[in-house]
Amino acid sequence: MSEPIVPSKLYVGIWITLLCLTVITAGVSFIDLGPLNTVVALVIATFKALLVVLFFMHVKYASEKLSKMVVVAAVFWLLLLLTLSMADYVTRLWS
Amino acid sequence: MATAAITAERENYLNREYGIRSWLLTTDHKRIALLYLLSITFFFFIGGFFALLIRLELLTPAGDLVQADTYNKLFTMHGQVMVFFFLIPSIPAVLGNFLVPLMIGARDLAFPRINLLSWYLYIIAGVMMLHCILTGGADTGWTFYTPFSTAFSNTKVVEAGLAIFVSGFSSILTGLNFVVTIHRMRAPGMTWSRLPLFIWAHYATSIIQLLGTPVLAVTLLLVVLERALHLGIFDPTRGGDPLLFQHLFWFYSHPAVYIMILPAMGVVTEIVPCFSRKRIFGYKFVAMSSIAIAVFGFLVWAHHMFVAGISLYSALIFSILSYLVAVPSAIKVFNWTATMYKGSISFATPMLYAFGFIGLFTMGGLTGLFLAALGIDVHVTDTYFVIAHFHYIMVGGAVMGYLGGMHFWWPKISGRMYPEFWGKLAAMIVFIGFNLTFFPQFILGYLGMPRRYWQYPPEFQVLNVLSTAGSTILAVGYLLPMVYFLWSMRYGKLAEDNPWGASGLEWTTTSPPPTFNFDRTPEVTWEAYDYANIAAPEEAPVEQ
Amino acid sequence: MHDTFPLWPVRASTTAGSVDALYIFLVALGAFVSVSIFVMILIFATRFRRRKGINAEQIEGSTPLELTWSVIPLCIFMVIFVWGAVIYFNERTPPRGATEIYVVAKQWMWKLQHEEGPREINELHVPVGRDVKMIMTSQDVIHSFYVPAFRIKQDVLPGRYTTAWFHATKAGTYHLFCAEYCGTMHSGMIGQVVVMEPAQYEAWMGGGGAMGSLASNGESIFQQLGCSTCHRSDTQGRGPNLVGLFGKRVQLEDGRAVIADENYIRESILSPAAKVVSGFKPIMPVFQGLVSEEQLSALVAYIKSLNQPPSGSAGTPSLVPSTKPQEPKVQ
Amino acid sequence: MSNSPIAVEQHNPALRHHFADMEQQRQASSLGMWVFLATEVMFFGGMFCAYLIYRYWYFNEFAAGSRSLDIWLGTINTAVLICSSLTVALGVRAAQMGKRKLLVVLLLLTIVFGVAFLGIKGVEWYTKFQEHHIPGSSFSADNLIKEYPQIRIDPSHEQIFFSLYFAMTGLHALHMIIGVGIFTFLTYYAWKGRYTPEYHNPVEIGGLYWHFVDIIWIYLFPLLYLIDRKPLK
Repeated sequence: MSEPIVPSKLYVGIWITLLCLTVITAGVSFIDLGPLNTVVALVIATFKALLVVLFFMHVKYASEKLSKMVVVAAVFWLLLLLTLSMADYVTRLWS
Repeated sequence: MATAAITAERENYLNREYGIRSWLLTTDHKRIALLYLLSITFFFFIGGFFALLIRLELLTPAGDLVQADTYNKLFTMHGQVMVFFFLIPSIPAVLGNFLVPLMIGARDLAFPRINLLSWYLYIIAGVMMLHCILTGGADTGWTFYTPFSTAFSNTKVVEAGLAIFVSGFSSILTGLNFVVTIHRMRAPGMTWSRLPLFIWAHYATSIIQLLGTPVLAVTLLLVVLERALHLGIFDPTRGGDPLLFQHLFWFYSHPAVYIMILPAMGVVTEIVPCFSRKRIFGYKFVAMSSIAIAVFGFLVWAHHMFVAGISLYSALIFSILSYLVAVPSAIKVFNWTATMYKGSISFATPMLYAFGFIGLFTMGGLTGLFLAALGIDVHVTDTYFVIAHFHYIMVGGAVMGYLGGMHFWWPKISGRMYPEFWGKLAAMIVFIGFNLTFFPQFILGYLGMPRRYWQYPPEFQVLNVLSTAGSTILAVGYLLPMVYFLWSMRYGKLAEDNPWGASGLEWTTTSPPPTFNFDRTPEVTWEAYDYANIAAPEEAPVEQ
Repeated sequence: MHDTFPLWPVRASTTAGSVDALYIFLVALGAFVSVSIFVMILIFATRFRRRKGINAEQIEGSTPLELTWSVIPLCIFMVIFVWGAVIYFNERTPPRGATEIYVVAKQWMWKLQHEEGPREINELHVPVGRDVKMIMTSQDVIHSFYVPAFRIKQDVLPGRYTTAWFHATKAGTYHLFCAEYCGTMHSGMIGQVVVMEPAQYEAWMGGGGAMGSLASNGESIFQQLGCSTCHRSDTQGRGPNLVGLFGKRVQLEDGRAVIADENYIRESILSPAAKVVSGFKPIMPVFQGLVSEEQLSALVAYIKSLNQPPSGSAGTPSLVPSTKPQEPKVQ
Repeated sequence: MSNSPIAVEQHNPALRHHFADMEQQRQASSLGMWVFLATEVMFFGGMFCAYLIYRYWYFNEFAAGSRSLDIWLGTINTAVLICSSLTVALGVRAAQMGKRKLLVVLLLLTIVFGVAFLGIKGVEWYTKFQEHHIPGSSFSADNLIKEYPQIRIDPSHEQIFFSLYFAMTGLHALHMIIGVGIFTFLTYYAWKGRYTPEYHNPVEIGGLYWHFVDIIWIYLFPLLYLIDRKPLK
């Protein structure tokens, strides 16, 4: 079998990191950082998602690039939907 | 011929088992393709029937054949049935299902049971749609624009929406199966650069099905919820934005046009080299243009909304992006034409359809340039110009491609030849009928006749009469193949394994193929479209 | 009024000419390209038809050729894009000082209101040679204001204003269509635009009997609804002073700044809490559901009339660069 | 890959007829799940798009609505899901190593976490029901208007926030319920000993699905609960 067996210590490490990040993101939201609050929340969420995708979902260990490509494509298409529709909403009031 | 006689006695996917159960519980991609063939043909004729009623109503300027409400339901159901129950599944679910494993040398699709599930979802959706139609139907147009669909229409919007929601999952599962099959199930030696371009086209189509359809599904879900609970998401009186619906809807429904046309392009890309006895001109460019169309197709959706109230700046962005998608389409047309250069061209029915496809698709594509030009679009959008344009793409393009493909692979599917004379005749009738139906609509559109009009000012009548006349010819052209395909199943000449002398693994197995497609997994050592090394059939295989 | 079998629509506005020019160019281009391809296929199909003993010549492809037929079309497309964009830009930029018509669409009727007072249903009278701007909204579903002779079309949305404009060049009677499907009698939602010579137009306008202008109508609604108790023309009011407001940049309480256009005024009446002017409290009652679209039009016209002389228009989709950002003048 | 798959000698009973070998079958099912998850991203994507646009338009109402959600329960639920992801990852590992009992225990734990998540979610929804925050005819934003006088709230815009809140968490919960269903099957077959180091695709792809649902929540949590928690002035 080509799939690697990941040491359980690593899984537990990731798990602890994820829990810590959850507490951090909840805590930071009470501090007034201006518009940065949203940015921080999204950066932490993305970092957490990356940890899950890379380690729990084994994308880091996949022997070929295919699952990486699928992840990238999905994110790319989602951003396409979001940015191109927002392009309309953001510029509607421009004059 | 001796070989033909042997073929007929061999066990194949058709005669291996008999009985209803052997069909309804089959996981054989070829049998599922035939199940799809039957079901989409049924819906094609339902949608066509609505189209004829629409054309008959428009024979006179006054609304005299049917009531206004009935007319509105007719064009709604025509659109919904044709788009979601015929065009989207047509080539992928019938020809794609049948051919993808055969062409790449696999024994089946990667997930045969999911393939069957996909058909059942289609049937469930179809039954829901039929039930919706029989109990009154919806009158929102196939586009479900809010707030009309969510707050004003008092017809069966929820049912129609849910039917399409379910059919979407059928489409997603087909796409999923194709992507995985093409990645994982290729025979040894079948590298990406040796794949038939039909496969590349289906791969691109599947990308759209996978990434576009869920957005439509969730949008329809929101419409249904909004209608039931008055959430306000699309309702301006509650702070919602009806344009958000349009954005989400067209995010799928514009690429959906490429779900319809890309597979047809794939079919034409098989037919043209075969009947020119030549390798396709510019293989890599044709392959990459399919992928480019699938990707760029997602960047252009708001060109349906230039007068809808979107910001001027986003209109500019979507207009310029719309021109990008025209480039790969143009590349394809030029490559097909170039393939014929110095070929050895013969004129069997599939080739006639391919000629028809190239011609009509060229016109459909060029009129797309008109619509992408902002200043022109303002005048012609929501008029018959748009109707003519997309029928040139979807009927002139996708349906021509579908029929061409059906004739080309009919020997492989059924093991019989269709009658060539009738085939040619039908192709001519379809071509003439189509142009007579839809060309006048370009003129009507520029004159300013809006779409979805039950009655219209009298000065538009002459062109409408022409169009209606054409539609009756077109109807004959579509009925003919159904009749002679059925006839040929019993009386047609037995087909050889490779009656056209075509390249492609599907022609190396018997006609019809055995249940597991190949006696032994083929090993591919040659390039695609290896016509230098395949002899043309001695005589035209059907004229005896 | 119409030919029995026209093949080309009447050209009756300044826009029509430029749209037609691009259209003719595209028809010529399209005809040239499709005829070239058809002829090529025809030539290949006859010259290279299958003959005994002659085999096809295998050609792999040609990258230079592929690039040629990608790049040249792309360049042509860019020309079309720019050309179309210029027309569109013009169509969506109403000129300053245009006569304004307030349009309210409903299933299945057009209600049109002139600034001077006259109201019309399914019929719009305008003079030749004047810029006319429509400020449009819908009472129910989406409609679309379409006059083929002018080559203009704009969707009319519930809940906000959209604008369109034209400059008629030729007297006559032209179709006004609803172009966005809007329910049962969508095809019955048609009317006509009557373009008249200026003298006749003045006569028509004068013949309507004594009728208050839209703005004066709006003023009385302004009084009736009690708006004037807070929006006073001095600094003592609990609401902002509206004199000279229209078209100006307004500083909002939350730090944003917006241009006070028709949509801003509309929103501020219907849902005042959405954008509160800096320095004021969100105390204004919500008028959503309390004023009709016609009353709203009148109010908007009235508030705009408080700018003397008119400082030009800055409708939402309009592109007129706002006059340098100015704080609302509070005397 | 074998050239003549009809004559597969060392035939694993779990190998389906149309695959050449177990490796091909495993890779196909795993790719199938990945592709399906890409589809799911776009399925949620439509709602994320609606969310983004209305958050841009009606930030106040979104902020007020977000404040009204229980951040404690939200955080706990996030932690519960992260724990379930750990048990899934360890479960796949147990399957890889052929530890049947461990696998069953971990799958059961996952189900327990999943059900706990749904339970907590249910409590939150019930609170919302009591507060009349369920969109529809009984919707009312009065308590929010009273509670946050500093924030200007338009009730119909507030309803849009809660519509999206329920649509997104509802769709997520539906995925969780499906996930619990899938894991019940997996547990049953794991108990029966069907999964071996050679054949455990179902555990693997079921796990992929579970992790994906977890990731959706990882985004939903800040997007819904943490919009604006800054101290009000």
